[in-house]
Amino acid sequence: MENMTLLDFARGPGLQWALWIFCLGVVWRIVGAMYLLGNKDLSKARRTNYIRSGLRAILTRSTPAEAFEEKIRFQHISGYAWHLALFVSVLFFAPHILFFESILGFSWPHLPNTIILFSGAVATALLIALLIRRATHPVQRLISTADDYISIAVVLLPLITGLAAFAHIGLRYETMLALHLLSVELMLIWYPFSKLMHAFMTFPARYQTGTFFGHRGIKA
Amino acid sequence: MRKDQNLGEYLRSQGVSRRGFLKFCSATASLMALPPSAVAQVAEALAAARRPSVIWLSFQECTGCTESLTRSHSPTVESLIFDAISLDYHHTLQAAAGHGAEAAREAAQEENKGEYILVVDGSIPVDNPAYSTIAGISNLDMLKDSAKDCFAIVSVGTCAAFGGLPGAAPNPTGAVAVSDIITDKPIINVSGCPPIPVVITGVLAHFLTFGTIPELDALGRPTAFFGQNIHDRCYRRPFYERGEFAETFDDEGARKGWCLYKLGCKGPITYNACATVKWNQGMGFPIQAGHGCIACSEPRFWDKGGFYDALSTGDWGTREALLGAAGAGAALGVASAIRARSRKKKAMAEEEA
Amino acid sequence: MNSQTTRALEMEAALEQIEPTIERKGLSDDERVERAKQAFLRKLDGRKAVDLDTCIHCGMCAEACPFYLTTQNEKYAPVHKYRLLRRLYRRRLSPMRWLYKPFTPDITIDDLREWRHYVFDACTGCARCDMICPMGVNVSSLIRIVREGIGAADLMPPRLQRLKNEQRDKNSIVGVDGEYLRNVVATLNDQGADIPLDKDGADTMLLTTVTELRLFPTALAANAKILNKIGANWTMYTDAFEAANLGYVAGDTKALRTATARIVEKAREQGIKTVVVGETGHGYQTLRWLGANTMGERLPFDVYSILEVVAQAQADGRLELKQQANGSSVSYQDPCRLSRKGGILEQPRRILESMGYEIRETEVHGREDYCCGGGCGEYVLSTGSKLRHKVFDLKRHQFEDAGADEVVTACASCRYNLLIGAEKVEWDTPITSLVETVAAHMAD
Amino acid sequence: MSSLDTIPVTTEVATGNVEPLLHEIRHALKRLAGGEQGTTIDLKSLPLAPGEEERIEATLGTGEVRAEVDALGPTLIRETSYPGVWLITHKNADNAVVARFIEVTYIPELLRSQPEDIDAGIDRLESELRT
Repeated sequence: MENMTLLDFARGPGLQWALWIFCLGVVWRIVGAMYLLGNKDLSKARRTNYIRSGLRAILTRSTPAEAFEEKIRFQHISGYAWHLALFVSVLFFAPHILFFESILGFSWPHLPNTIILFSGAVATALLIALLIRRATHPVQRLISTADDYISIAVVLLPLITGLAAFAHIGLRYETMLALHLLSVELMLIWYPFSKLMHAFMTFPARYQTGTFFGHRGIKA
Repeated sequence: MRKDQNLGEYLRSQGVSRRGFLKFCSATASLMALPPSAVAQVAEALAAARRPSVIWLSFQECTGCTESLTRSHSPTVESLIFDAISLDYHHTLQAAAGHGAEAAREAAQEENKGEYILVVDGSIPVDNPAYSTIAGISNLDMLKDSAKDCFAIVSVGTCAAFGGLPGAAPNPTGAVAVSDIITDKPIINVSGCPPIPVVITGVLAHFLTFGTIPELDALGRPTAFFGQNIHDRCYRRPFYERGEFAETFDDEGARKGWCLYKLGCKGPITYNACATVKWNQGMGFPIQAGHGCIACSEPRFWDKGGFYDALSTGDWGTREALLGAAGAGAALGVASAIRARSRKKKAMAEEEA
Repeated sequence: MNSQTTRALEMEAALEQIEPTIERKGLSDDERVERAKQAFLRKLDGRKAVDLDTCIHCGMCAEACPFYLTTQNEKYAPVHKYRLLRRLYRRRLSPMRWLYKPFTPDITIDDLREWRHYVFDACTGCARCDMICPMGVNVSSLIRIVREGIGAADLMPPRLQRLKNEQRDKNSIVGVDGEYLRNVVATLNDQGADIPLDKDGADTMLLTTVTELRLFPTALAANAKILNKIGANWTMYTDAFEAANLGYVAGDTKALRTATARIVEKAREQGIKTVVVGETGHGYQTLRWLGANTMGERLPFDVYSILEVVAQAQADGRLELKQQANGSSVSYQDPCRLSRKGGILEQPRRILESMGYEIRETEVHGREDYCCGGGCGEYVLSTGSKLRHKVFDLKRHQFEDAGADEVVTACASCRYNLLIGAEKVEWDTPITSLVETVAAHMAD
Repeated sequence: MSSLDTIPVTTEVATGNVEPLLHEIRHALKRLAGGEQGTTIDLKSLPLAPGEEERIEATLGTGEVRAEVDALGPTLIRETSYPGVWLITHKNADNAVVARFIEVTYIPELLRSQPEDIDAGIDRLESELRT
């Protein structure tokens, strides 16, 4: 289309392509990994209530066992705070809800913008703190890959452009809005190929670990 | 007003006192969104101003722009602006008709060569110029002819400025904006559907006062009026900040005058002066009346999704397309896994061997 | 110094005698790398794929690993230990391999040699990392595959290589063979034990370990006493008595299979219905949990640890224990492959309580217990000895804080490792065996 | 307006512009008192919510001087309860407001007789006397 502005692109073709790639990639990755199928465990089970064991692990891994709590307190709390702040900003900002509603067909109540602004700022600060930790903590520095850093950057961008658009900092509003949308689209495209997939993989991983140990009679 | 008179002399001859002139200057400065400190400057310039010739061409338009202007404020200070210009051709307003009218236009063009201001409302069909003609002259030809010797062009309304409704998809007439045809003259876009009348007169007042082109934004609009977006100057902005939104047009929020973002208000991306200059003699503007802004002063606003779709929504395509993508993903996943498993089986076989 | 410690030091000396051979010649570097990759491919499945795709590199697993905790060496982080496997997955199996491959370095022979240190010297497969992972990744199973890959490349530590070859080829470990068993049993029977050897018509067979036979024959006698007391129709076979599986330890899946097959075939041939495994962690694991998978079919018998046998007999009323302990206190050392990876957590504690002991749990215990530091072959590796002693120190502090009169365990490897560790720092809290304690408390 | 009043739309909104405006007036008064020039504020240039202009007026109150200039329609000039602060409302011949200003000054310029008008007045008076 002629005369298409950045915002038009971000709201139209950009969004569509990003969503297509996102859907395609996420399903591809999940199916491609799971369809490798498991080597069946032939040993005699001590406990056969697999579903219970699996669901249990999904729940219990949400908090560390007491024995570990002290050693990983910072990551535990900051990890929770980061995700919570992120979800509050993403899921309870009125314009975002309208966006989701246009796709999902239903909506939910929103929170006042001051809370959104606060949580957005907190999320940004925490992610930067976690980035610093990743770059400086010996273990995390060693095990980090380009994926880890790029993923942080790709998630930081929507946060920063979103906050800037909200606070009317930087470029004109429609440009910031376009950049915000484009950064979200970048994240959607990056998503299936990166560690961001953990959002889809965590519960299955916990579940299978729960069943693995449940088979042996251990509550994992 | 005689052609050899300047405006100061003309007003005095009409019995307007210096007080009245100063009042006129204050109102004109306010009209042009100039700071009150500029009144003295305006007064000096206006007193010496010469009466410019204005030729007004109407192409593919609905006459809404002219209506906006003429119905706005019955005799007001702005009307003086019109008294102060020589509107030599305006086929809706002029008394002359037929050949006489066209002759008047040609005469004015000849007489004021290089000095007259060309005002255009409406878009120009280029697919087939015969879609819109005046006196047998196609809009395209008339525009080219009249633009040739003008000082500057004022594109009044979104049609003339950006193509507007005739240019909306699927654009059956191939309508284009003035700026798509004329590229060698200064063009001032006074967009809006219709534009705020005061903004039209404000731009003319600027010519009258300073004889220059006002400062323009990237879309050719005077920054004095189009410099800030509706959202930033909207009196309902505090509701937005607090996250208080009307959900429907008749709910409690709507009654309390809450923000109309959720009802599709395009204020945040719309640059115009409605929120401050307002309409109907300052009585209000659409948002004040309870309806969201539809971005009528922005290019292609007709084609940017529904007026009632919130700004944050996008055109995400169809459910089928997304399901299709997911299906393709599943197929790729299965194919990928089958290939991977054959590698694994090969490794297994090698161990046995 | 008591006789057990003396014998433990002798065994340590005997292990030191094993020629620290250099890597076996014959395989080219490329062949080794290819073999390792093939081994990785064989073990990677959907579960492992989900695990590898889920890991977010948070590094929390390091905080569970006794080797990292005692050294603060970031290279001992469990997530780092399976890095080679991740690389192979991303290059060869991942659904996104077409994208990852150009950005993922291939595995080299130097990598395999470097990772050998991480997965053999600095990992006992204790699976503590499995318990901390917030994403639910089964970390230890991934590290295990790296060990098998290095094993397949024949790059395991030379001493383990020799030992597993000895077991595979000669059915003996450090010279402990059927003949050795016969001699030990003869001595024990002379002392009043009643251990039937190669008896026909038994339905239960008992497995012991090289460690038990060389260091703790009293534990074997205790096993016999328990089985006789509950009236089991049992025996031991001189050609299939070894529960230890050096193929498992060395990461050689073929040797693992050979050793497992010996037991399975013998049991099938003799019509055995129940296999009882004495005090050993990895011996129990290789048969109970890995046995069927190694053989590719369900086992024709049930596998129990002697702890399960005792607990079950107590519950059935076939075995009564005297409450003689009079409130003296013990700390129980959870062998990782019995407790965390074996599911035997409550039984030992119930048994100890039934004898009147006061259990003083260490700060972390049960499912989260620290490894003794010597599991999975660690204790035979001189290359890992420094690390092993550091981990022992961690354990010792745990025991000291708990302040019990003695430490009880149910794995000969734990026991050996704790004894050696205690000797080096002259720590004098008694380290005893659970079955021996049970035997001592049996009503006549 | 009775029919319009029945439409149940109310806004309890404040743009937050009233307070700063009053501060601006205060600063302008101080400058004036300190010997500096006067200040004029165009009320149209501020986004104000319905009712806010009235609130500003009410806050400023009514002072001692009221004047009406009849030139191109009426112009109402009123000193507020704060001396030196003037409210000027320009209307056109139809009585519609065309501009509103707050002027901080000793006396609004529009109230002074203008030299040009005085000249014209002299001319007129002289021609009157001549006849």
